Amino acid sequence: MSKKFINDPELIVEEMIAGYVHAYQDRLTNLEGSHVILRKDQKKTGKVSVIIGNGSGHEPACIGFVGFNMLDANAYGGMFAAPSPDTLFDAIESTDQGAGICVLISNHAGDVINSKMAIDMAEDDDLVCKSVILYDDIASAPKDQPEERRGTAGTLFNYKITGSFAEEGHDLEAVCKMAEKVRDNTRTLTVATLPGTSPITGIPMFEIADDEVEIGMGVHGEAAAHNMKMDSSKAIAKVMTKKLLEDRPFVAGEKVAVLVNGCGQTTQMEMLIFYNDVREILEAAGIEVIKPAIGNFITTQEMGGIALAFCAMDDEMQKQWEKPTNAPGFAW
Amino acid sequence: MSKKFINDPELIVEEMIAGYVHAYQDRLTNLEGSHVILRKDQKKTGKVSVIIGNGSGHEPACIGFVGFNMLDANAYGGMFAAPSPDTLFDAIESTDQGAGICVLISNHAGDVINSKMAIDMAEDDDLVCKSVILYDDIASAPKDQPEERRGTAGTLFNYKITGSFAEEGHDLEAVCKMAEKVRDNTRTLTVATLPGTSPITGIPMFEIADDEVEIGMGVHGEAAAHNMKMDSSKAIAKVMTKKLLEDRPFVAGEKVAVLVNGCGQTTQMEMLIFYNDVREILEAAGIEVIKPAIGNFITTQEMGGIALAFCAMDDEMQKQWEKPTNAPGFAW
Amino acid sequence: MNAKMTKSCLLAVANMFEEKKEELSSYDAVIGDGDHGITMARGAKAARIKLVEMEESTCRDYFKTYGRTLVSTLGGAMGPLFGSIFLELSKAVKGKEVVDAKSFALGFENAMNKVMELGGAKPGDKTMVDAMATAVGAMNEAVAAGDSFVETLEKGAKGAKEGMEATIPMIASRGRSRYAEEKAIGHQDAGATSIAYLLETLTTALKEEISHE
Amino acid sequence: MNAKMTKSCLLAVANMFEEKKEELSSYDAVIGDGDHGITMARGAKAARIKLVEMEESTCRDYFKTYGRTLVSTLGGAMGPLFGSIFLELSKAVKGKEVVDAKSFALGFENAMNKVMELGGAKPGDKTMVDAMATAVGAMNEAVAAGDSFVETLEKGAKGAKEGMEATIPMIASRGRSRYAEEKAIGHQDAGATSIAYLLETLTTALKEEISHE
Ligand SMILES: Nc1ncnc2c1ncn2[C@@H]1O[C@H](COP(=O)(O)OP(=O)(O)O)[C@@H](O)[C@H]1O
Ligand SMILES: Nc1ncnc2c1ncn2[C@@H]1O[C@H](COP(=O)(O)OP(=O)(O)O)[C@@H](O)[C@H]1O
Ligand SMILES: [Mg+2]
Ligand SMILES: [Mg+2]
Ligand SMILES: [Mg+2]
Ligand SMILES: [Mg+2]
Repeated sequence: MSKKFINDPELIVEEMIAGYVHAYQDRLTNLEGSHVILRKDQKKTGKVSVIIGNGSGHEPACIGFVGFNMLDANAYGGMFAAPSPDTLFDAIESTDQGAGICVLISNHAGDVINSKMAIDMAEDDDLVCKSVILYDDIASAPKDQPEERRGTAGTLFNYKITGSFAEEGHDLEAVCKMAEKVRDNTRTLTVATLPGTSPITGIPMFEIADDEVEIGMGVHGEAAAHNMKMDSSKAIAKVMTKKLLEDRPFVAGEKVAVLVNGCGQTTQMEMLIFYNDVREILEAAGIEVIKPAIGNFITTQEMGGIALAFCAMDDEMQKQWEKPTNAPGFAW
Repeated sequence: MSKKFINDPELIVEEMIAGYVHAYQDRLTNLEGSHVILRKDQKKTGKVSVIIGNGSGHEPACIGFVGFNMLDANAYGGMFAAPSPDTLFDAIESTDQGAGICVLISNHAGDVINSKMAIDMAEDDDLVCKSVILYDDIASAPKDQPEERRGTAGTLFNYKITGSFAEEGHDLEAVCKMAEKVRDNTRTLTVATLPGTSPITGIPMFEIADDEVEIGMGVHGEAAAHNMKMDSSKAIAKVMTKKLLEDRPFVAGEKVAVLVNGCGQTTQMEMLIFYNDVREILEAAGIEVIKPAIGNFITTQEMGGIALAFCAMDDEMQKQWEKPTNAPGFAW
Repeated sequence: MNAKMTKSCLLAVANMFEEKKEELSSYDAVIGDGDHGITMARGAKAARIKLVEMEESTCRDYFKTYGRTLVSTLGGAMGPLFGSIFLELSKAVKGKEVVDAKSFALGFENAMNKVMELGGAKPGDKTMVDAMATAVGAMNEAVAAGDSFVETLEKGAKGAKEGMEATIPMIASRGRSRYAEEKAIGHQDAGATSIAYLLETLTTALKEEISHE
Repeated sequence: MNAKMTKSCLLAVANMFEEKKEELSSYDAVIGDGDHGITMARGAKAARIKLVEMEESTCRDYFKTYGRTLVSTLGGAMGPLFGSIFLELSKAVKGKEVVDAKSFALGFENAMNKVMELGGAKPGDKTMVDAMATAVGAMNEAVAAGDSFVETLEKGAKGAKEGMEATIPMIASRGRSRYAEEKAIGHQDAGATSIAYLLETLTTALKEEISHE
């Protein structure tokens, strides 16, 4: 028996959203009759809106990233399932402020397919949309096939930076260019120690030996191709950092923001120790380590593990990254 | 083998703090040579400072609650062990801004004893200190012995409200009165589903049957006196809410803020569903449900469970509660 | 297969997916995220309710309803991919009173192309496309040989089963299981299994319908 | 017990607590948070290092160093509570060349009172106070009967052990185990066990020292 605080598995998303919208009613609302979280402070004054759709079960992502200086809307789907084209269309239509809509798509088959269909529908209704497909996970394809890589925790950099940038009033083309720039400078790798439990089936989402960790785990508990023996934080930080640095590559003299994203049950204590190990390695490599994000942002239920992401930034990106936001899942 | 991201168990706190202070160097620092997290924006202009000491292992609590409109300092101890009198004395001395120091003490033997000794030392040095012992956990003693109750997650209301209130420049007596008022209007009850693992011993901190939950669990995994069968979120919300409402009691017409505090591995998804169930019960009881706090704030490593706390507020308390803060563990 | 029979056969498909919930999930569990059966059952339930509510209608509309319902209620990859099968079948029987071997085989081939276009998978990638491709091959042969609709469906089901079995030794290149790399070898693909069950169920349901005539 | 012997005996105590780390934690695990042995070992290690570093000194200073180190490095409840035992013993032997039965018994009684004052526990609350109380009773009787220091310590150790065993059937009213309510019945209190081991170790270490004289 799974010990989750839920009622009917079929009502998980509905009840979660009811709680969420009540809790943040000062700033957010749910679009009547659809599955879209919206900001209450939308200006309707020619601002490009930045939206994303995603499956539920990763909370606070992505309902938690809607807010000032972040996303304009999140179209949420069922548990781990991308929202349908209709839902995404609703998000596009309802956030249209006359300056076009930048649709960020985290690269997973469901997200890509449904978004494509939604954008077709929107264009048919004369809405001006552009989509940017986000990929950051170096475990899912070789570096010469970036579009085959999936979107994982590093997409957070995009939600924040592109969202803050759009808030300044840039046009659609500039906003999409920023999203591409952030994507191209971001790399992520995830290590899992313990499976999360599916709230629908009540069973663990994968199996893993008692003394092993999986390197390259996906955000839905997709099996990773490689295991390593559990080791110290420092040792794991070393393996992961090396792979990430080599991939882009990130080099001495660059400014890099680190994301230490807990997958669900990994403690803040561990994330801080791990962050400390990572930033020592980066500093030793001559990299300037700027303001990091450390916490459970994009989770896979109560999975144990850490997604480590780096984003190399120029001054403009850093400015947007560091701006405050009132998005409930990322307020800082 | 415990699968925590740590290095040497003896260096957990030190390395965690190194990571923390690096991550939030824009606003926080560690007092040289001691175990105290301090704000960088301290004004030294006659503001009463509000501080607390606590054992480590509950992150983001309480290092995460130091910031503008919240605490002035946190004296941190070893894993689940209150800081020594010397450490608390350092926190008192270093935050003295000439208007006195309000020392909040979460009611646990270690915290109380060490704080008492520290305050003796401080008074000996002509520092003006007042302590307020915080208790909120209704499971730990009957309601006619409130001082026998321990301090648990509901103390968060105090850190925020008393912290914001002090920021306005009130004198020591007024600040301590506010802390007592918040305490007297707060009640908490914790339900645990799964044990956390001690990062020191590597073993689970308690045992619990596969189909049971413990009602009344402490923040260090202290065994609870009562079990019940695992049930739906609604059913557990009903049991807990009833006990909390009756204890103070909270009655129709009052304004109440709800805290749904995850103990470590409980997902945001579950917390939001549980919050939705609780607020429905409160609303049905004629209570006005104001801005809640929902998240992993005061954890017991990766323990599964929820601490549910209510705080009845007047307009002044609500104003302070809702003010923004930049404390990394509670930014909103 | 007239309109009434189409409705009955689609209801049989919906019932089958609701029944196979656990089994289909188990194939997805090893190398995917373990929810395939749940997804298919959820879609089937929604489609069943819609079908039952419908006034007497055409073959085209029954297929279309099943497909649209999958697209709008399922989301994920399965919503559009599996939904497309029914939408393409619907297009292929536009203006027809009955579904025959030729229109069904053509619709199913179009569906396979649509799935490949939307999802980017080709045969050999260890997805539902593998079962679709062998089914399409078998049905086209049957149509060319002038087989009846039941015979064509039966051969399509057999072909799908072969395609499904052929996924066992494959490494996946599409879908979540591709991240498992070598670990995927030895496991049958969940989506391909659903295709095989879909055609098998249509065959038996149609035989049943015919025997009741 | 002269200064040199005091230092040796305290080092024996530190070694014992480092060795009993797991055992003492296990008593705390069932009804507390399972760290008592770790805490005592950590304090013992810090105290041992301090003691070893010390120049030749007085009985009072050796006790004081052990006590101060516990207070400042342990924190928690044990820092001040266990630390107070050594600090009170230190006060009781102020200005004395050797520790005798009377000063030790008095210091230990003062320590018990200090622990009760700081922690709010009384005998019967299932804490270290239970073992201290029976030890104090036994030592005071021994002093009244004119027993030697070794005999007094021995009786104290025996008394402590009885007090420790008496905690088994108790419900706790202080310390973390009190929240376990009825569940605490049947388990021996960890802190009381530490008191028993403390006095037992002092006894054997002192006998050893005397035999070497
Ligand atoms: N891009 C794709 N193209 C074709 N089929 C796919 C693709 N991605 C996944 N599939 C099929 O979907 C099946 C998994 O379906 P399901 O578990 O319901 O969806 P999800 O992978 O979103 O959890 C796989 O077994 C595979 O046959
Ligand atoms: N208030 C108190 N007064 C006296 N002894 C106490 C008190 N609280 C705890 N103890 C003793 O401390 C022991 C537990 O010590 P330890 O596990 O090291 O500390 P903690 O409870 O902080 O984890 C208990 O077994 C009990 O004997
Ligand atoms: Mg899925
Ligand atoms: Mg402890
Ligand atoms: Mg799946
Ligand atoms: Mg303990």
